[in-house]
Amino acid sequence: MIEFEDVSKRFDDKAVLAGVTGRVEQGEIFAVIGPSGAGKSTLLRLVDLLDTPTGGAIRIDGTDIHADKGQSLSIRRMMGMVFQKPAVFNTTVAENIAVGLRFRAADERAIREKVEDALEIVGLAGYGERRARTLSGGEMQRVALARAMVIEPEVLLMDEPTANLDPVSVEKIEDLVIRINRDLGTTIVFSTHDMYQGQRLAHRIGVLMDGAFAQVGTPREVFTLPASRNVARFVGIENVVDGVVVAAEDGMSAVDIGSARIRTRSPFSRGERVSLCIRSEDIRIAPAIRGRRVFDGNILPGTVTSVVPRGPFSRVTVDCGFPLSSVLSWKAVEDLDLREGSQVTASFTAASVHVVRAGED
Amino acid sequence: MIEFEDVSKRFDDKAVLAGVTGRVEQGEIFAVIGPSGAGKSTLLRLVDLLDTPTGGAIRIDGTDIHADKGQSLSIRRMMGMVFQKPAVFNTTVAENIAVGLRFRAADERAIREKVEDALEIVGLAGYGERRARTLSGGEMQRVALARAMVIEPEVLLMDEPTANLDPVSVEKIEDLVIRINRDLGTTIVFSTHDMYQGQRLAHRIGVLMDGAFAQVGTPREVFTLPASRNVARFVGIENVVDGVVVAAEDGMSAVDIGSARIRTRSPFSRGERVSLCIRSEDIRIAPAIRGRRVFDGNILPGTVTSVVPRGPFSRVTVDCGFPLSSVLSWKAVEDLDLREGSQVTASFTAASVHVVRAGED
Amino acid sequence: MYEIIEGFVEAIRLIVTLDPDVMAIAARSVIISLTATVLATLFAVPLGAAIYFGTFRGRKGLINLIQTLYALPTVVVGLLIFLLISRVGPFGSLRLLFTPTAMVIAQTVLILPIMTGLTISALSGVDPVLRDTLRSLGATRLQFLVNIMKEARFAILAAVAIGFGRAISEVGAAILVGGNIMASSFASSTRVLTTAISLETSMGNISESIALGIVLLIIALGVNLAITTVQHR
Amino acid sequence: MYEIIEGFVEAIRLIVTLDPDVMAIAARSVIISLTATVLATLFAVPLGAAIYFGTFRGRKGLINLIQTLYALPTVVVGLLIFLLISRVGPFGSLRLLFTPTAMVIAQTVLILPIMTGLTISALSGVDPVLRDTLRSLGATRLQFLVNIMKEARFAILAAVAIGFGRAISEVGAAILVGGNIMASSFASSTRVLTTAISLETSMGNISESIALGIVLLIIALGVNLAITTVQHR
Amino acid sequence: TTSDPTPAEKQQLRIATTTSLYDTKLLERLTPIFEEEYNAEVLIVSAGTGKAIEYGQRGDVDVLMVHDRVREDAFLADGYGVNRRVFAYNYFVIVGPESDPAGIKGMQPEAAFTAIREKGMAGTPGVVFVSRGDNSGTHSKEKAIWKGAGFNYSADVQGSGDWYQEAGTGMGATLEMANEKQAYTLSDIGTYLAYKGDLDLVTLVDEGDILLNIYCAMQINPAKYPDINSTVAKDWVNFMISDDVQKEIASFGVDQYGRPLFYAAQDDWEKIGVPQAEVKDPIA
Ligand SMILES: Nc1ncnc2c1ncn2[C@@H]1O[C@H](COP(=O)(O)OP(=O)(O)OP(=O)(O)O)[C@@H](O)[C@H]1O
Ligand SMILES: Nc1ncnc2c1ncn2[C@@H]1O[C@H](COP(=O)(O)OP(=O)(O)OP(=O)(O)O)[C@@H](O)[C@H]1O
Ligand SMILES: [Mg+2]
Ligand SMILES: [Mg+2]
Repeated sequence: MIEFEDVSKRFDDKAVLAGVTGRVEQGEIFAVIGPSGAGKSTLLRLVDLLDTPTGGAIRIDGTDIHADKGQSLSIRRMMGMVFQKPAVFNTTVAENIAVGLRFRAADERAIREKVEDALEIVGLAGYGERRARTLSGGEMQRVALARAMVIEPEVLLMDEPTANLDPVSVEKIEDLVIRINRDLGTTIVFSTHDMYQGQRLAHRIGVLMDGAFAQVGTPREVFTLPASRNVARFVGIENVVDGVVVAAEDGMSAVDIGSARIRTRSPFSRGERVSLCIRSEDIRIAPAIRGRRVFDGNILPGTVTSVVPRGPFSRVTVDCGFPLSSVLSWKAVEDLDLREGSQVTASFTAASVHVVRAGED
Repeated sequence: MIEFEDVSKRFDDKAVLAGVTGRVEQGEIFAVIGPSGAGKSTLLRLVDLLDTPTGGAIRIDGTDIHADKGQSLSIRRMMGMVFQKPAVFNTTVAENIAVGLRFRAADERAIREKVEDALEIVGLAGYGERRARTLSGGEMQRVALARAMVIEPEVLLMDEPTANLDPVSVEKIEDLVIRINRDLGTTIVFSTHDMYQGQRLAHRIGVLMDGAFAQVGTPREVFTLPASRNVARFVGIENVVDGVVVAAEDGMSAVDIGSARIRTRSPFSRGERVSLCIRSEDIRIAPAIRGRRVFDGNILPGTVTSVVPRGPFSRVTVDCGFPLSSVLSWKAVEDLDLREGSQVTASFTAASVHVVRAGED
Repeated sequence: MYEIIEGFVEAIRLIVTLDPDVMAIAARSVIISLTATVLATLFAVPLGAAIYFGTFRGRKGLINLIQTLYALPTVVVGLLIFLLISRVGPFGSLRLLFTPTAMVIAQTVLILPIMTGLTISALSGVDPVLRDTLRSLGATRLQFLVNIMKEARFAILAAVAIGFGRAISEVGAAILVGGNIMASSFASSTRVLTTAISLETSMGNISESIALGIVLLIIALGVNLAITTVQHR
Repeated sequence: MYEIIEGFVEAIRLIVTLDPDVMAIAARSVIISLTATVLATLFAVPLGAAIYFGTFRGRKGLINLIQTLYALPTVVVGLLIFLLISRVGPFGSLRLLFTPTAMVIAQTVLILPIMTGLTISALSGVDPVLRDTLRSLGATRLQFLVNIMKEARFAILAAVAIGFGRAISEVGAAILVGGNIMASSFASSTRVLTTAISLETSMGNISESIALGIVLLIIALGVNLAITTVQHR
Repeated sequence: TTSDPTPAEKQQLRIATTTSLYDTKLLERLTPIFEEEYNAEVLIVSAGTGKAIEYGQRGDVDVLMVHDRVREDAFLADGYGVNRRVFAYNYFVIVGPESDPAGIKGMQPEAAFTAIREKGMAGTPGVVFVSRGDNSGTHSKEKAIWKGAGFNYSADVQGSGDWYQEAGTGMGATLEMANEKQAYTLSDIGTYLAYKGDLDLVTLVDEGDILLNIYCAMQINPAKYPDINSTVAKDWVNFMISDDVQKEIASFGVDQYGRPLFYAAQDDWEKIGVPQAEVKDPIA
């Protein structure tokens, strides 16, 4: 449906996008994630015809949307957009939401009904007559959302739509997005800095880095099989270690990381420089054992250097010659009596190590 | 250090704050969490003297800060604030950050150095000469942060300081906040809708709901022992079930929730109406067993109704007469071969049920 | 100094007695200046929008030109219009000279630059995100403009107030193309408050001048209150 | 119509030959109007800020009054100043009447309302978050104002441009308190471009009037280019 | 010889007049009478002599009323005007401070001017002459007096020192200025009388042929502008020299100033040196 072909965008002499290529399918929810300043907003603005690419083309159903200015309006009317820093018109909340419907000459009664529904849905029932300018940050964002949704666009673009919302509101909005996509078949492209939101909502995720998609794939692919060291870091894989393949056979290889040798599954051959990505939840922590045990994987002795609460879990960092982070429930931390200085072993299977070529990015 | 005494604030005829009472200690990091529109921004603005309370008093080191207009400047100069929707002056990034220092007549050289350092710290090294107006959402937020930090205030107020940032930047900023608090002894009050951020950073958390603090406590207290049903919901306890105490003895009680009886530890006596809060990570899921087993806790048969990925985990919802959510690693979900319709048992200990009086809020 | 007090007294007298001459002159002032303001608004607002949102070559130069025309002396405007509509001028056959219509034209031309310039300022005061929001909601060009105007209504109405103030207070053009005629019929007369003030002044009737000035300001106050009411809606 | 062309030719002639009379008159225009504009700015900007940020009773009424004074006819301003400084007026002993100083005073008074009003508009265009940011950064009242002004500089300089335009183009007050005197010494003369234009017009010298009008606009263009340059810094 | 007595539509008559005549309000007295009698509407535009003549030259008015014989002659000679009729006259006056630092009281105008210039050039304190400096009829008269006194105006008078200042404004403003500076000036009698109450200036010279001020009305040439309103224009000019109006003129201003502002021209054609036809003969 939406095709990016080598899209680039420069501001003055700063290249923000440089060769974005990818495709969003009809009816898909597509998340654009990437570090602050990566160009997520810029990309969405290009799709919404609010800016013109410096190079390349964006096609919707085959038409280059920037080619024919005469078509801009009809293309734009297919789309709705929620801006990152939403602004409201200096009128009532209801009037704000009605704007797009008025542009489409909807009748007064339909407008009133749709606006009421939308207010209800975004959790602002009864706010209709409030002056929009006095809303709180989160309330404004919800108004912006309602405003874009009531026009029932074919493509909904959302630039960090829940950045100012609390988890309860976020959940409501996410449910709504899923419902819109499912019930109306709306194609949804949104940017987020909340990777888990990307994962919760998106059918596919594009990781925007250094001006291009570093990886496009299903949430599972992106989160478990990041395409590069940077993507791995960005999607929250806390343990990324560089090393050299010293032995490779039957898809199994040993990687020398300096302080240890790690067994992995990887297609790389001897001598190649690689990065190992190990999710912290794949690392098991056990009390230090005397002697060695046979184990089909990696088992490394070390000292706990920190125990930090993280939501319902704790993050335990172990120094095994290199730092290794693991996530444990609070209960496990208590049971194992883990604290700074505890002697432990950290273990993980060869299969849980994802290997990427080093310096790919 | 900062004392809130029955602070209230009305806008026109809308009461936003109504009786906020609490205390932030010197050198403390205090998080204000609460739903969108709860009044977090309003509270911070009152502390920064940007608005006047309708009732009550805010005291810093014993002085009512709103009492003497003549003191406003010196009180304000103790504080720095980062706004929720930060705005930048129409000049360079460096000049934006320097503003507060210029107000304090710092010398040109010191300004240059501090600004350079601050840019480095917030990850915008080299952005000094950029026009601030063209920054991305996250970049602007970091500039606002740097601007408030360079003046090294005694109290740093931050209104959702990382709402527009990606996790990598968030982590950097959080580290920075912790460092400022530790190294300079700065008292920090921030609002956030990211409860985990509250937990990661704050020594204590105040949960703002319905115009007042519904609970103030350490992150652990707030997350494991929420004071009310609403707080429980808000801090992400997914399972909150209402019932009536039908038996109570030795601190143990049985609660009838309609479809089942739940064994809990609680101080409530027979006949009292209570809400049970059970964290989803405390719920274990096992294959359905035939017959019954003795178990010091609760064991409920049920049917899986959904399996939804959530970050590195999956959320499994089981219908046991009432819906019960549990969090499992992807691996566990695969091992147990969980899918919609699977017959399972859900179990949790009596100790993992936190009981609050129903309808307290 | 006593002339000022006398002027006040006289102004009150003129108003409470509804002095028919003064009423006619005041009415003419209001009609002519309001018409000119409305006309100028109808030209200036779209023109300002076209310039503000336009991307043509020479845009900056045009804005500078408009700013420069703020300094257009009323006499020069009067002269130019005079040359165009005097009997030997290109529009002489319309016989517009010394008519209220000519005054409306001259005042419209006079306030056009300032109203266009202020429209441009008003538009640039609108949050760019709102502009993008309108576009993204699929506004046609007209809908876009109407909504931006609504958003900028405060500043645009301020521009209208300034335009009206300039129109009703100017005298150079009014006297040149109107001629300050006091005829026996209302429609043929071209005496307005400012030209009457000039005349009284030239005859040394200072208190009468001040009285008329006060009448003028009272009218302006009324118009401004009306504008403020719309502004705050 | 040929007078317009003739006017252009004459304007060019006056400029290239540096006609000493015209140069003196033009210089006087610039000096008087610029001085008035600077003075008015010095009053209007703090006044506008005080009104905008003030919370006193009658604030709304005051703003309405200021808007009303946009319509203050130049002749009335001239008369009021005239009454104050004429020999029998309260400031008569200063012997200011028919001096360039008197013209500066009159023009300052004339453009004060519009510049104050536009300052208020300019300030209300500044993002409220920036105002809060300045306060929260511990700005003193002065630092606050200076920085808000800096932020509103575009609109404030636009107000300056409008004020200057109005000052240099007005004639009613200039002629009443200045007297359009052409004396042999530069300092005792009070003839400026607009009064000269009036004079030429009253003598029926239309092309000369237009030529002087063009000279005036060229000066205004220069001043505006200077203002634009500052605006975009 | 008059217009149709029952016209369906009122005719409009446009008159350009000099300010000094208009400001006396003489025309205000006369127009209602004319309008009544001729079923016409009179539109009067008052302007400086130069501008009034310009209006005439362009055919923007039907009748011109001025007081500058030299320029009138040129105007007629160029074919813009026809049928000039003189309807009133009075005298210019030289006014100045009571102290009369140049000592001109009672002198002939030419001698008075010579004295003012001499004292002024010599820098005698308080000797200043304010000129209209606007090419008006009054200014023309002033120049004529300078010429009569033997001076070359542009070389010997204009810009010759701070004693001679050009006001470049109307008569009223010039009087105000002269009053402010306690200076001498030349004024028409009407404006001077109108302003007298506000002024400290006194009449110092009011006799001398050269001070004669003659007001005329003339028709704009219909041959130049065929669609001009020549019938009513004719009526107006004839009206001005009619007996009734002449009487009216001779008494105008007596009630207000205790003396008339004008003398009727009807019988004084010899005294003021104009052809009899110009005061007596109605236009055919
Ligand atoms: N008009 C502009 N002129 C110059 N640079 C710009 C302009 N707009 C954006 N940029 C720059 O382009 C880069 C990408 O901006 P963009 O807003 O697309 O980032 P983003 O990925 O949305 O970031 P964030 O997560 O912080 O919102 C930023 O470095 C920004 O400073
Ligand atoms: N000036 C005002 N006039 C009227 N209502 C206001 C004003 N400012 C805030 N409010 C209302 O007060 C409530 C609290 O606003 P506030 O901005 O403090 O909320 P918040 O907790 O910061 O919310 P969020 O998380 O969405 O930023 C909101 O419902 C808001 O609409
Ligand atoms: Mg962005
Ligand atoms: Mg907020």
